[in-house]
Amino acid sequence: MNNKIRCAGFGGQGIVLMGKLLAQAGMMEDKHTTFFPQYGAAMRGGTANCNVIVSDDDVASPMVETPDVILIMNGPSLDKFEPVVKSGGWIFYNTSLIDREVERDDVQVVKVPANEIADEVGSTRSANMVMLGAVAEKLGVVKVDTLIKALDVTLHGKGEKLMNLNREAMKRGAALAA
Amino acid sequence: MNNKIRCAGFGGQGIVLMGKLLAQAGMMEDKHTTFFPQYGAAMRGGTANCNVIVSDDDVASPMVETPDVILIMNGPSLDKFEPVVKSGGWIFYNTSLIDREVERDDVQVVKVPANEIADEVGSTRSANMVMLGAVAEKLGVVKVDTLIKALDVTLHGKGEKLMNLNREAMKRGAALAA
Amino acid sequence: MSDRVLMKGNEAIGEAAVQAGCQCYFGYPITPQNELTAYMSKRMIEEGRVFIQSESEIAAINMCFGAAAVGMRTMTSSSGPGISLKQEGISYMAGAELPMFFVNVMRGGPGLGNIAPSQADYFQCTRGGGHGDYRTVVYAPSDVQELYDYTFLGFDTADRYRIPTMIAADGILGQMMEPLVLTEYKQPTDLPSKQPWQLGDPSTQEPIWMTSVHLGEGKLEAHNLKLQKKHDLIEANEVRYEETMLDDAEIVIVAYGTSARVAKAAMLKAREAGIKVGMFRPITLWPFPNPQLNALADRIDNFLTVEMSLGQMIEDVRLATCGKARIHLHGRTAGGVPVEDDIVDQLKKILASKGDEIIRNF
Amino acid sequence: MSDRVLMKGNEAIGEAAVQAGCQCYFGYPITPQNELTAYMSKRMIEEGRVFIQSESEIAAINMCFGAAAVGMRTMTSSSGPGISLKQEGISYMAGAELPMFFVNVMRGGPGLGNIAPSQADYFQCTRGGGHGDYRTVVYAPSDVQELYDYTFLGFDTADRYRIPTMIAADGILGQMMEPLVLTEYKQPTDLPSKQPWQLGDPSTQEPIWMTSVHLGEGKLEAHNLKLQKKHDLIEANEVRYEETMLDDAEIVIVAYGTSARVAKAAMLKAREAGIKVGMFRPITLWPFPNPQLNALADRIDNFLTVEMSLGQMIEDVRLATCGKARIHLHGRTAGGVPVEDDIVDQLKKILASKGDEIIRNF
Amino acid sequence: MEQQVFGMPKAMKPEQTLYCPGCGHGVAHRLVAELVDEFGLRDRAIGIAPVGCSVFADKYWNFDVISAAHGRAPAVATGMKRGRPDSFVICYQGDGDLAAIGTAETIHAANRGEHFVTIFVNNAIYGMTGGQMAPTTLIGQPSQTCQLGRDAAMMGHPIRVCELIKDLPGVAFAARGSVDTPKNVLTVKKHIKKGFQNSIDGKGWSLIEIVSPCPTNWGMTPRKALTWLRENMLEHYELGVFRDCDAGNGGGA
Amino acid sequence: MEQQVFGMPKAMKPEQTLYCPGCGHGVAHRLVAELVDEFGLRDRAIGIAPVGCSVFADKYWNFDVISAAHGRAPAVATGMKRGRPDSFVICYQGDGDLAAIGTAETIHAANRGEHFVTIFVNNAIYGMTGGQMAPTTLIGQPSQTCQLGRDAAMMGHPIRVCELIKDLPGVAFAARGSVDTPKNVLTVKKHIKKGFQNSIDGKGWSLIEIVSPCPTNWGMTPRKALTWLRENMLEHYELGVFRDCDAGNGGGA
Amino acid sequence: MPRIEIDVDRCKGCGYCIEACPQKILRAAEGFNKMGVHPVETFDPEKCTGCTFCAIMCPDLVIKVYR
Amino acid sequence: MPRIEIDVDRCKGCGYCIEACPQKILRAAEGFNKMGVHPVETFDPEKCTGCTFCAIMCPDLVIKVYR
Ligand SMILES: Cc1ncc(C[n+]2csc(CCOP(=O)(O)OP(=O)(O)O)c2C)c(N)n1
Ligand SMILES: Cc1ncc(C[n+]2csc(CCOP(=O)(O)OP(=O)(O)O)c2C)c(N)n1
Ligand code: SF4
Ligand code: SF4
Ligand code: SF4
Ligand code: SF4
Ligand code: SF4
Ligand code: SF4
Ligand SMILES: [Mg+2]
Ligand SMILES: [Mg+2]
Repeated sequence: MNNKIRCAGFGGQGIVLMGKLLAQAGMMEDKHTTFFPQYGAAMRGGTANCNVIVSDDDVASPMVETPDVILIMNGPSLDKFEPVVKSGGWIFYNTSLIDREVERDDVQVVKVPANEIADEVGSTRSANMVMLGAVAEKLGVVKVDTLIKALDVTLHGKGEKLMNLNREAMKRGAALAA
Repeated sequence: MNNKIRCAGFGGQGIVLMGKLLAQAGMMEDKHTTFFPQYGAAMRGGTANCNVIVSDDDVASPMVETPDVILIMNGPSLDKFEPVVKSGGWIFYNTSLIDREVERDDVQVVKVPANEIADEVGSTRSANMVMLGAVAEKLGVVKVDTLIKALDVTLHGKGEKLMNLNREAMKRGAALAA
Repeated sequence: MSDRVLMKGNEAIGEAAVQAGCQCYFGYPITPQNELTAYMSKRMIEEGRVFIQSESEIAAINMCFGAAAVGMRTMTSSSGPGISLKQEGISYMAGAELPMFFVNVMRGGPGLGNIAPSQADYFQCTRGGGHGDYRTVVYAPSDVQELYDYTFLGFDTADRYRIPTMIAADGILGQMMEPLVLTEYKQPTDLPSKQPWQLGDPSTQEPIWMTSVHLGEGKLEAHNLKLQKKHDLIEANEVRYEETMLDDAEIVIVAYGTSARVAKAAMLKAREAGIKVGMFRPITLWPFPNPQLNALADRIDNFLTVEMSLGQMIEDVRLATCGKARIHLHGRTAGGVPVEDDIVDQLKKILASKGDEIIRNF
Repeated sequence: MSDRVLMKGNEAIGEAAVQAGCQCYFGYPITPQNELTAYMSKRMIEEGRVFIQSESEIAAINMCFGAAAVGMRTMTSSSGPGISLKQEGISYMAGAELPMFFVNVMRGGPGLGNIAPSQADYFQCTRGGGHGDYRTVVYAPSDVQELYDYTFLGFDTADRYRIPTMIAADGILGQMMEPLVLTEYKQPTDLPSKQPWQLGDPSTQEPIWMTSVHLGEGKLEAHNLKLQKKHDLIEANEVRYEETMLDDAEIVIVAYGTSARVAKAAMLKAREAGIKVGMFRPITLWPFPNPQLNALADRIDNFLTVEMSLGQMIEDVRLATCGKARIHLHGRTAGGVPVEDDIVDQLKKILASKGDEIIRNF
Repeated sequence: MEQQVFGMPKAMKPEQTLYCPGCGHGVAHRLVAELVDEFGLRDRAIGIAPVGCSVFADKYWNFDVISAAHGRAPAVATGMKRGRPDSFVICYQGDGDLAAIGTAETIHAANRGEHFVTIFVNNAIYGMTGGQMAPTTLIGQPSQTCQLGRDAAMMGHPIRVCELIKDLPGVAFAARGSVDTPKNVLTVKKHIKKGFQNSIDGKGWSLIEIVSPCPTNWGMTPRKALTWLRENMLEHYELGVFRDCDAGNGGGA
Repeated sequence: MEQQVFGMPKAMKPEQTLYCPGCGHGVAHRLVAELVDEFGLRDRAIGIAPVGCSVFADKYWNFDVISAAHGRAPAVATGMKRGRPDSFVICYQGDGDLAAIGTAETIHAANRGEHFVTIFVNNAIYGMTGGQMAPTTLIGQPSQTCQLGRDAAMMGHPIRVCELIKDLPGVAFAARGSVDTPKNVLTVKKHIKKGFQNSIDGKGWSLIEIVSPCPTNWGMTPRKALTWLRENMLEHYELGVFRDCDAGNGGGA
Repeated sequence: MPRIEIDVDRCKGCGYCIEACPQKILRAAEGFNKMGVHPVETFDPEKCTGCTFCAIMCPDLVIKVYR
Repeated sequence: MPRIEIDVDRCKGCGYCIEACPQKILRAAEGFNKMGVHPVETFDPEKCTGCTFCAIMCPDLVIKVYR
């Protein structure tokens, strides 16, 4: 099962939101789920990453030591998490900001030009949504539809314009990975 | 041995000083000695009492639970300590301020009109010295001479007039008990 | 499962407190419990109740003292350094027998340490970091739902015994999100609706004296012996724990909070590898489940204590088991979280070891 | 015996500190240690050293932090409530590995309690009432001479290991007078005359960073494991204790401080009554004399812990003896001082009892 | 018909105090009690006994009393008053309690304009612990911890609390009186009355400082102490009203 | 010949700060470092990093630095300065640190006239913990713990530290500046210089308050933050010198 | 006629009332009270104006005044 | 000739220098630096008077000034 996920990137890239949305969607699909931001040593200006588990069974440990899937939004995060992903696991990475290739050959790689697609949609800040759409479509951790519903809960109260952009970005990510 | 002593009286009667002098004198006679003021629950305006042990041997516990000797300067203190003195022990009490008799018949009683004698000497406040003189002379816990020397150490720096009054009061106490 | 909400641990505690009728919250910001203070600042004011961000942790605990004295359900929260500062006040509340519920979302210490998760305040929580003979009841939930549920219980136990109670959570529990069922709070029927001790109540006749000071010979000792009776009663009645896969176990992990969750995952892995391991999870750290662990030690030779501290809970496990078994330690500190495989490895080492050897991971 | 002086315990500590070259004292008044602060206010100024009556105990401990950081021999003192307030600061000093010597002249707690003698801060002293994984070295003298002598040692141990050390004395020890030999302090040769860590020293080249904060993944854990090594070393090297009449003993009293003195008197009484009782007196409460007591438990079936608290040191005795013996408790609290005859009675009861029964006096 | 014009207030218990002869706490207690009676507050008044000689205020006041930790009375008062706004809270503190260890709590309760009254007994010494230097000890005044007299360079200056807090917007009233003469005692009573009224009206925090003798720790007879107070303390601690929200100089929260 | 007229002070490490874009701590750090250089104090200067965003000052300052417990920097500074009078101590604090939890330590160090300099960065918010209300948060200003804006009746008023402490006799210098314009930055530097000189001359305690932006927790772009600072903070926090012992308005200890 | 009533056993002998009385009709008595102090007495009661000054100054609620 | 030197990779793009320059010769560059922000650049360097205002305002020690 591809249920242990780690999302990572720069501080401002909405990494925590990615994790929350996955967990929210997981819950809406009646799954067991935990979300835990790695806040430990991170300071202002640092990098952000979080642990998400979406599972049919009870979640014992919320720590994702050996992720099945990593969602990587920037270069330093790829350097950090490429080595720990499970053999046979998945690396989704943002080719807009990362110009190197994945080195491991025992993992499956999905390249997502997240910023570029987000730019096309009209909002660079929605790059994280593109990534989510891609992983949902590709691996079915949660359904894209549920993710879109989760948006309404998690971003409750944000303007409709932003919501539309986010939805659109997710769909584009999904389309890319289909 | 008559080496466990409890002194008790009003706050202003110099009870703690009595204890200190006994301990100081004991030390000057190369004995083992401990002094411990019962400061526990006492508050301003309350009563004062202290534990003194003067011994040829090492002093284990500094607590005087069952005194061999009690030096009692006022009425309430007699009420409190008469019951705890050891059978066969000694009660020295200040008849100037206590008009009742000791009720126990298994103890030895020395009546000391301490305030009156002190008044005669010229200083009501030296009543405690009278009492000390009496117990030293009677029981030889420490020598009267040593007590007088102890005065110089413990009250170092007080005026010579006061010292003389104190010495005189001690001697008068000793004379009374001789 | 449809009425579940996804909630952060810190916020789950806050919402439970609001539901449980917490009337006054006093707190001072500190990571990793900030979301709790922020949540209370919003919800308490929405509900027309009392929220103050105090000038310090010391002010907060003393505000609790005042509010509890007038009969309010009262709460504060902090993390290590702030809880240290509250020790005098906690001791005062215990001494005056005032109920209060408080939370320590533990981070790395000693000193300023870091803001990573930790369980290194175990001694402070269970032995009373303050002065004097007193205890506080310590709950150690291990998921968001339990944070919510034990907040209810924390308030009730505090009122029932007139004692400060607390939740000791590590930073992961405070920061993580999980689905939560927002159950409704029901006040236990044995709790009075009005506290008999409350001050400033015009309907009481005699003046009340509320204090932790007891001068007069023997008065404080008598008071403390009364507290001791209460402690004995709590030890008899309030122990909570969870047992997992003990039936056929040959070795038992003892762990609480997030450590227990990692340990459980490790246990499942170890079982797959054929190791007959079970788990005992204390939910109350004080009173500690002594009789239960003691009984277990009659048939188990090896226990592995897993904790995010360098050997604190292990003392309680050793005390509970009275030398009947070997008690090993898997300790991490200051943000280090136990790793499943490390635990499994240690289990294997222990089972392979002989004699009296005690195995610790550091 | 001619160069003896009669001195109060509190003042003996003060004079020893002055002799040991204490350069900075910071304190705040509290009974029953006031004579110590007053003594220092006089002597330190006489010696041209630093004395500040700070605005609070918290300020005092943080002044210690500063003074220790610039390489000064530093000291503070207080009693229960004040020591509780210092817990955050003590944890900081332990975390930053700054040496300091401090004194708790214990009084009745919890809360304001009373000013009578007590040993109820045992847990706080030995388990670190503050947050995080740290320890302080705890000396428990039992007469005025020892108060003096262990003050020397307290300063030296603090410097040697860069750790806070303390004397835990009950109020009786602080208040009592006994003859004292004013021995001369000699700085151990292994201690550097100048501390390598001192800040603000123009002769050091590289800027120094002095802190208890360690962010960055794993940094604090590494630091804490280093502290743990130090703790292991101290446990191996610094244990102190006294054994009395153990050779033929059938039952052993474990007690410290004033309790040990009363217990010793009780032991002598009990011996007169034909009871073969001995005494084990821990002088360091942390590190606790675990191996020594453990070895003793190989041949002794019954121990009686005598303490002026309701069952705190007994945990260490139980941990040390690992279930090999029955550990009984004679506990008094809040100004209650054990009474010789009560102890003798309990010894008799224990010797008459059978099976696993544990006898406590309350 | 003969009338009693001075007697024991109802809000006072008949108990005799444990205070030393001539101690200023006695008068301060009585004034508070008289006003509790006059305002009819006995059933909802809560007094806070601080850590200091007045820790036993409960033995004397005939209404609810709570004992706070040293210096923390303003925080305790805040908790009570916020929790139960219909209570009437009297925070009674000594100078060590209020101006040393409790400085932060005092300033922030003042700044929040908490609706309680603080009675501040300034006797320039730590009474209860046996005469150590207080934040208000005068320059040159000896104490157990400044045996040669307070030295400004080493120990700082005696703090004037009214002056320090008077401009905080939460302060409704701040005044300093003394108990050295009948007239001054009556002025103190007026100050306390004003404070009580402010508190009832929800106007913010009121501080009534009372310069007060501690004969025991000053090492003087009571009458000598009063003279010393007049000649030394009143020079540094000017009497008067420093803030009165009704007198157009701001205040209230 | 071309000369460098502005560059990196020696007392600054070349490291890049972890501060957010536009954070006021950067300028404050630099001014301190420039003056440490100008006075030639690098070998005996000790900076105190408080608990707040500037807890990592050691990474930036190229002289000895110590990290104090939250709010206790003035006590730590006192211990260092008394223990080693020839050291030069710079106490650097945020508003939560100095004016909330550290109120008592601040006031008493000021009152004792300790010979160190305090740099007080007032950004009206708790930066490090993510934007909670500070004692200096303005009325109406929202924060994590006053989401509807600070309400005076419930939460008290923003504290003006310079005004509060200026009359304590131990204070040698107290001034408030801002880092919103080059001119104001230069004035702040003058203030700090004055403080340094006082400290060297043993004249007592000097406080330099710096009104400073925290764009992140104010939820604004840096430039928006500067404008907001000018339009809102400077109204409540008047700039100027509140105490100068050399200007004939007292001070020194 | 104005008069005062002295609760002799409460008097701690501080002398504040003596100092305060404008009529100068108070003094320390010869004898001792329960606490061992010389309590206050009035030696010229007719001169009392009932001004209450003595009572106002008394820290120990010793004096009642009637008019 | 007065001039400034910009340590591009330190610039966090706050824009304080842009606001402060009396000559109005600073602006955000098109490209990104290592931190992903548009660093400051000067588009009319000859106009620089070396007044140092930009450097004084910079929280990040990005700008050196030469005269
Ligand atoms: C935390 C703490 N520190 C110190 C003490 C000791 N203590 C008791 S009363 C007191 C000072 C009393 O002085 P003040 O407040 O001036 O009251 P006074 O007795 O003069 O009326 C002190 C320091 C304490 N009880 N608790
Ligand atoms: C005793 C204690 N309480 C609380 C905290 C949490 N804490 C860290 S920084 C901070 C406030 C920082 O605000 P400020 O002093 O204004 O500095 P800034 O970050 O705004 O520069 C707090 C409350 C702590 N570390 N220690
Ligand atoms: S010590 Fe001073 S303040 Fe305390 S009761 Fe005596 S006179 Fe009053
Ligand atoms: S949070 Fe505010 S104070 Fe902290 S670094 Fe960012 S801008 Fe500066
Ligand atoms: S009432 Fe007035 S006149 Fe009468 S005794 Fe008292 S003070 Fe004197
Ligand atoms: S004022 Fe009161 S206590 Fe003092 S002497 Fe007069 S009656 Fe007695
Ligand atoms: S030095 Fe002056 S003129 Fe030159 S760029 Fe900077 S601000 Fe503009
Ligand atoms: S002020 Fe500094 S950090 Fe800000 S934009 Fe200009 S050069 Fe960049
Ligand atoms: Mg006082
Ligand atoms: Mg701030």
